[in-house]
Amino acid sequence: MSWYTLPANVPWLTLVLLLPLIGALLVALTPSVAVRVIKQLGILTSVITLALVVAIIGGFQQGVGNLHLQFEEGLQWIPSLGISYHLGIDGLSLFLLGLNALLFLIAIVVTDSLTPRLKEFILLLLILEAATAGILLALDLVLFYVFWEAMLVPLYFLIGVWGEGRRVYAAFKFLIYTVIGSFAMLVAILAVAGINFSQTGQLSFDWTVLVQHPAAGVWHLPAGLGSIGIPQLLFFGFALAFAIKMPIFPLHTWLPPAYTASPIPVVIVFAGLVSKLGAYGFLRFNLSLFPDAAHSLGGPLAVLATIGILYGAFMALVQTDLKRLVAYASMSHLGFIGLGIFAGNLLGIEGALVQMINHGVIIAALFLVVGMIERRAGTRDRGELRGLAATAPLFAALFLVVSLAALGLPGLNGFVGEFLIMLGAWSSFVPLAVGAGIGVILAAWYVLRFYQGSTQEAPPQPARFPELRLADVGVLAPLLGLMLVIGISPAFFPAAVDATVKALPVIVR
Amino acid sequence: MTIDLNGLGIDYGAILPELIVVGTAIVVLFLDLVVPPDRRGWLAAVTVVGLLGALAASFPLWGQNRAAFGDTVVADSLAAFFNVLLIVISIFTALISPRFLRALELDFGEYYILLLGATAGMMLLAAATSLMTIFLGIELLSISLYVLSGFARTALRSQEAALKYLLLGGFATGFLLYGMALIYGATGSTTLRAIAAYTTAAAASNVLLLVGIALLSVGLAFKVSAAPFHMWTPDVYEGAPTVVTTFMSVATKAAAFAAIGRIFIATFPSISSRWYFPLALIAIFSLFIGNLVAITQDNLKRMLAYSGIAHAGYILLGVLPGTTQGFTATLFYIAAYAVMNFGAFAVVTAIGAGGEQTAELSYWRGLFYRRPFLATVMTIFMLSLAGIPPTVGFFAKLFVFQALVTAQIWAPLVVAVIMTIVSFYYYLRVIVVMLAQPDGAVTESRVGFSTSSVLGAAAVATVFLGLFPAVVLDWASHAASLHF
Amino acid sequence: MDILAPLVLLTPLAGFLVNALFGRLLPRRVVGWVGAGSIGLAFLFALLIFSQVLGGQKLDQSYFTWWQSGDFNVPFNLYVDALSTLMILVITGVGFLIHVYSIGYMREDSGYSRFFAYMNLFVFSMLLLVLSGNLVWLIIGWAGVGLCSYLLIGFWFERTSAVLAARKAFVMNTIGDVGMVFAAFLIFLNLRVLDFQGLFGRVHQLPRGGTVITAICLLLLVGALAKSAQLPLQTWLPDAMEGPTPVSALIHAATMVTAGVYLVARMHLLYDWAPTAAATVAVIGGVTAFYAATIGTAQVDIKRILAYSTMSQIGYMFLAVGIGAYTAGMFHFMTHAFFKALLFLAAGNVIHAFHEDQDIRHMGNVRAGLPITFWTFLIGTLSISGFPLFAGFFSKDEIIRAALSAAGSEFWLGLLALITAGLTAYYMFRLFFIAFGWEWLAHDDRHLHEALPVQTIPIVILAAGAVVGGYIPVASFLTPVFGRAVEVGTGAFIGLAALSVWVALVGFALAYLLHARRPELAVAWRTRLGPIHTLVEHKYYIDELYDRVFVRPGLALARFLNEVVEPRVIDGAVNAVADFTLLEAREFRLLQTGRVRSYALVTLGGAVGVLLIVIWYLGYLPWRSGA
Amino acid sequence: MPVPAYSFLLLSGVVFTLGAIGFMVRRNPLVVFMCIELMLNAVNLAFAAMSRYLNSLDGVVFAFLVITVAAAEVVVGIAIIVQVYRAGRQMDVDELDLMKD
Amino acid sequence: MVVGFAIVAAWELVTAVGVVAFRKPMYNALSLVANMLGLAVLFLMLNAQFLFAAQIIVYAGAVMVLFVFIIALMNPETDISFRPRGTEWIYGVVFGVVFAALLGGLLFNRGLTGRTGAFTPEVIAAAGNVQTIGIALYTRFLFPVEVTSVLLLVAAVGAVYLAMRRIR
Repeated sequence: MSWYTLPANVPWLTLVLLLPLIGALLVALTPSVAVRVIKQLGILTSVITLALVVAIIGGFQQGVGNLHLQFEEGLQWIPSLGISYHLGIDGLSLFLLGLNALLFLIAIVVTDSLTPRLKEFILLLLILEAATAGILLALDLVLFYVFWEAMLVPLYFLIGVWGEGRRVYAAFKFLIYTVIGSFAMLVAILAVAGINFSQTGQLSFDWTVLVQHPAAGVWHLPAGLGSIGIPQLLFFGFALAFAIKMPIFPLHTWLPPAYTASPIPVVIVFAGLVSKLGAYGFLRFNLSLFPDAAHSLGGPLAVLATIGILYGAFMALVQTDLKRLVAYASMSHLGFIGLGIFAGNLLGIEGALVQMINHGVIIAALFLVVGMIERRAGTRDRGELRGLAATAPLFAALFLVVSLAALGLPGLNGFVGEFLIMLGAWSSFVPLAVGAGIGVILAAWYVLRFYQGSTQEAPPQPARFPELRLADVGVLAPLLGLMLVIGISPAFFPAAVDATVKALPVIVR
Repeated sequence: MTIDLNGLGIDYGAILPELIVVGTAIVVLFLDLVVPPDRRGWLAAVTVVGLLGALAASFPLWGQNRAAFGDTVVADSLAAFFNVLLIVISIFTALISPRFLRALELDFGEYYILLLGATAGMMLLAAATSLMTIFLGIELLSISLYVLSGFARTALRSQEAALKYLLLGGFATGFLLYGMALIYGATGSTTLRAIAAYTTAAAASNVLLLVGIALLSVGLAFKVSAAPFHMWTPDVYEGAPTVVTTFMSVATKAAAFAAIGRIFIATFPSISSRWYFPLALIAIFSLFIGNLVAITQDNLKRMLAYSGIAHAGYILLGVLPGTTQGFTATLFYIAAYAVMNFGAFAVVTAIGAGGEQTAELSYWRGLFYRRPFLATVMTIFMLSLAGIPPTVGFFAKLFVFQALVTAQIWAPLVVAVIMTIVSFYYYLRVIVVMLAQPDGAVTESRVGFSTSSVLGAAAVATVFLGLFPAVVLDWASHAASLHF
Repeated sequence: MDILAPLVLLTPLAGFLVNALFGRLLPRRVVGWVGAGSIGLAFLFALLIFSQVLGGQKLDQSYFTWWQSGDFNVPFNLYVDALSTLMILVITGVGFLIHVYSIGYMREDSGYSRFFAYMNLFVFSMLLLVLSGNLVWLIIGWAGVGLCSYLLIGFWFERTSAVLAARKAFVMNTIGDVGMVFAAFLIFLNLRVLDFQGLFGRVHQLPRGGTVITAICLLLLVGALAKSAQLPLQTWLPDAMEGPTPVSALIHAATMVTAGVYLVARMHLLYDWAPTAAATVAVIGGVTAFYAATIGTAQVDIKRILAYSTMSQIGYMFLAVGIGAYTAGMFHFMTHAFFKALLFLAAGNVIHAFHEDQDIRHMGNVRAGLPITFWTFLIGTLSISGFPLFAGFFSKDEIIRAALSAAGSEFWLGLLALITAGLTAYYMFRLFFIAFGWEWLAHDDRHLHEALPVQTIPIVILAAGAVVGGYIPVASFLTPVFGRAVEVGTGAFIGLAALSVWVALVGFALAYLLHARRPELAVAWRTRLGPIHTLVEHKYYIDELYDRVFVRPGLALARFLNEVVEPRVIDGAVNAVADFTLLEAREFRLLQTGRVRSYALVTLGGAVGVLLIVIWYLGYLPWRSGA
Repeated sequence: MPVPAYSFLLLSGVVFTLGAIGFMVRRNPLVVFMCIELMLNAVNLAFAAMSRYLNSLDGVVFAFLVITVAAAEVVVGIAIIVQVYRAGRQMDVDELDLMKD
Repeated sequence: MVVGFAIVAAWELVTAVGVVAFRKPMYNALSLVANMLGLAVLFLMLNAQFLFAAQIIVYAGAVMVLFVFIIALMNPETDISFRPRGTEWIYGVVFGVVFAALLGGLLFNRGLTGRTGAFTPEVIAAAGNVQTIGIALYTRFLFPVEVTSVLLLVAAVGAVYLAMRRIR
């Protein structure tokens, strides 16, 4: 935004990492009976973090810095292997970082003080925040991987311990899926560094170094089984991890159980943020390190993404559990993001970037709404919910705005991303854009089934669905505000990310 | 006739640490006679002091290359590395022992003597550069461990463990020795230096040598409990007193791998094409069996035993490339494994101060609420064993994998990766169990100061090395540069 | 003017905000007058703009950037010319009257403030639609009006029928939106512009009648069809009558549904450049006009009849813009706004009087009870039926004349339009005679009351418009936009006028005969053309068709995916892997028998294996030579 | 005519294997232990033969060490067996399967 | 020479089979003794008088006596049936045969490829066998021998611990 310049000698990004950890430490030191203190500590920490991140976003300057990276910090970590502690932020990660801070704040705020073992809960949330922030900030592949894996542990516990229903099953399924992907990525990371070493004689895991020399070459399979391009192979390694995390059809079956099992605060960050990290990984690594492979493999992946859009939409159409419904809706939206990324052109990728933020905001809001419904009505079954608007018009109104944003109504944020994504997709592969368009129509269908089915028609007598309290409105307000701002005047977004995206190798090629 | 003692390389400085350890053993032997039975904790103290002395004596060896006693033993960085590692393990063991032994009414002075004996044998094995000394080192540690496994004289399980270990150990020793004999026959000498000098690429078709190496590796694989020579491991680990299991599960492996490094990487590099394949198979077997069967275990000691088998596979992977880089990864992995696995077993020990069934997973339900400290450190160790950052276990795997990638060894790498994924199941299962709601309060004795400090140290090390692995990695790479 | 245009937009928005945020706290009369007043204010601003436009001014002013990256540069800019001026005048003017009417009509309703909030929001979106200077913001307004239509159709959301109707309307409009978005893509990717100025400047870079321009125009047409309820996206409009009557008057008669016409007129340069697309517009318009008229003849719900007549009249407009008679189309749009709003509002009064009963067969004797309503409705009927000197007469005539005077296929469309005119007269007077009939009907015990003045005054004003609206020189006003309309000889003018008058008279006579004079004949005829009648009565079963072809298969597919594909196929594969792993684990576990001897056995086996490898190396095994 | 070296090796190999087989066939721990001794003897034979044919002393010394170590092992081993016998009155290795999967 | 070897070899094999095959532990022990004596003879043939002595004294003397004592001590005539349960033993035999075949096949007709040393029988004879070994033990092999001593110590401690009845 470059409203001002922050002093250069402060390790801002490290602070972003440390603050939640410090908060976690404080929480750990508080006796677990002091519930209010613990929660307030959590809120305080995340508020400070959010403020810091906002300050950083404000101080970010378009198109400045080596590879448009700013606030860079580099320290030797494992010199003998060329592994370093290298942080930096650019257009790809800037706003996601903000989303990160915001969603964690909301998650901690909506955490019920009566949660059993609140202390551990908040503790893990804060650790998770640090890990996700690290994923966004890391510029060293090994460092990135460390955060990527470190993120799993808190999530695993948050689902497996505080979840509901088949929580252990869900947590474990999620874990195994993710781990499969991330180990593929680990091997790919090592191979990338190795190839770079053989090419340049310099062993380094630094993104800024590797991005200079895209891997090349062909791997001849033994016994004359033909040959595979090495970039394609490595691309696949990374893609597997990120595709599972997003998730891209058909690697999504961990998602419904995981989202359904997670408690609301967890699913807010889980669906709102973590899924985006997969998309971010695609942009940061697949499209940057292997531009050629991105061009040759973008098509198939885009097809999968489109299938995901339609598949998720159809699934959402017939779900009765609201959480599951939103889970599939999220999958469908993520299909859009994937489509924009794999379109591999300026507008598609910028659309994907803005849609990441939008999706985070919208899905978080949707899950908040689901949480409110569940807490008030005591059920998540769409069949048992009717006419909530009769007694809670305010709730219905806010819910309506969220739903409209979710179905991509022009004038709200969802439209901005979907418009650019489909425009980008159209210029790369027309049929997929058309498929996405069908997805939009289906979205209108299932979202209205969701919204109308729960809020409208004659309420059960006696209607006793309490109206929102001020706190609930306060939680939803920032999200709704973002929906409107991004929907009406998103110009600030390209102003910040344009330079970075234009410089992406996949675009430069 | 006259005997000239020159050129025999009689150099007691080179084996000073071993000497100190043995000396301590003898001191303890005599103290045991005078110390009143209820003061046997002192023996532990003496042991620790002696070991600390040995530790101090080990540092000077760093960076040297002193072949001593007619090339039967050497004092070099590798030896120093393992001396430090083994002595530390043994100190920790000595520290956590008294409580456990007292709880099981086993606190006899012999325990410390045998412990020191085993330590001496392991240090010797790590420093040995001749088939004889390797054999003797193995026997020294084995015999001590046979007795230690059966140290609970009235517990049938302990006795059974001892007998199984003894019989199978003897069986394996037979193969080991036969292999040594054949190597001797093929090369005409028993010191590794001479063997290495005599072994050229031409030896790749020397039948005696190959068969010898094959049988030798059988014996060594048995000691590191690599599949399919691992069968003794689960039973012995389960039956032996937990504190003994704690010690041998890490120390034995470490020492044996030192020998493996000296033999395969330093002595037979010229015919690496010959031993690569069998070792790769053994590693793959270990990964498969260890990780898969561990899934099905409900007894923590057995589970850790199988996980130990699996880790033997990982460590072995580092040997496969036959390069310094690979062996560096191996050494780092050994250190990491020592820290985290010792920690894991030490927690079992601390819990097990109660009795036998405590190793059953069901007993660990809700441990987080009964004994938060133990549960927390256990969580750290489990995550580290699973290889999740930021713990040392992650970098251990990372370095090994990196060595394989650099050497372009793909098949074992793929197996390792897949099996690692499998391993997540049983490691994290433990944590979930500990987090589960406790059913019925269980009264617990407090963890002693020494135990808790040892556990804390191990946990801190696990995390610290997970954050800053560079230092240890440099040591390892320095120690790993072997050559004759 | 660059201040006025935003003001026109902002006043309804302000009204919306006030009513939405504080409506529940404010007293009702305040709410009502805020709602109506904001529109009135907007109307005044619109008049000012009108005066400036008469002075020959135009506006294309950019206010802020929406998205700027590469050459994809979309500002928020307003575009004011004669066309948009005419639109905002009608929107705000008619809108104001309808708002005033609503103050009375909705006074009983619990959702009073909500209603006015929605209505203001609608007016805002509609103005945004017509004032926007580029496609993106046009689409935003476009979707906005769709949203408000959805909200207002489902205003009484406790009625299931209303909820379903609203959903139907929204989904169908979404289809249209997607079409327009795609059109925008094609425009941008081929011309690299999205604002009207640039677009009109570069259109001619495309090959005339080429695939691209045709595709663009057809995709735009999809949007127009959805919004204006033309074939084949027409089915939502009749259901939309679930909304309150003022809504039907404002949104589903006067303004929103004519947005499609506006779009085609706004894009006339493109359609001129794509004859095929233009012809498609004309054909769809003509056919829809006839189709809807036929259905209108067989309905008994007063609002539905009016809805079909709206559909039919919009068909006229499409026909007009399709054959290039843009002025005629816009002219008819204006007059139609007057008399259709009039008809709906009057109908609203009647419905109120008959306690929300909308069946015309239950009505009667309106003249005694609601004299003003009666006479104004009659005026509206005459006007729509195209009786001489009424507004509808001029505008409709112009369209028919343009069609007939053109050569080729348009001529046949002209004939169709002529017949439709007859049908129009028939069904409107059928409605009139049955509902407003002279003689008492079944239940004579009802005491009908005329509506409040706040309701009747707007109707009277509209009635005036429906009479004199035909004399407004729209054509000359719009000349700067569309250029001169084709002049026709006076002879042809008179002849065609007479012809259409005769047609209208025939329709009137038929209605009089069947429904006023000798109702039994109507029964006889109905039985005679039984199947046709049922077909028409059921709107040609198009709803059922769509249900069978799109809705049910879609849901079936979804269920199939949810119950078979996801659990069995995709997740099944995953679980199979896991199960296999566990199976293997158990099998390996069996090795651990606990017996020393078996352990030794395994160890020995391992040794044997190692020796085998050695032998393999030495090449003693056949399948590998020693290396 | 001297006896070729490999004949000694073959003999030792066969004896070694016999010991191994015995290990897997017998159930009396003492006998099993004897079988181990048999294997060690075979190894000694090999060492001795080699040192003879290679004219080097290492083999002999090694064999000597093996004998010593074996003796030590026997002492410990027998102690353990006795202990097992005391603890469980068990003279059958097949009965020792408290611990298994 | 060859003949002698053949005889002793046969003796070795027979006694080895005896160790494995006799039903009564006592017989097994005795045949092991016999086997060891035969081995001692082989040592003599191999010109290793020192080993001969060690073998007789340590093994046949001490170790086996220990065995016999123990057997006598705690194993009355109640003998465990020779044939083990289950089928492992069959596989055991099979594997053993295969192993022997492999080993034999590999070792058959192979000369020792090792570098030959200086200690030809003549040299040894000149210095006297036992002296030569003794000197070697305390010069070149000093360290292993010392380690052996430690090993014996530890073994003794362990054995004593296990064997003696002691309650704390």
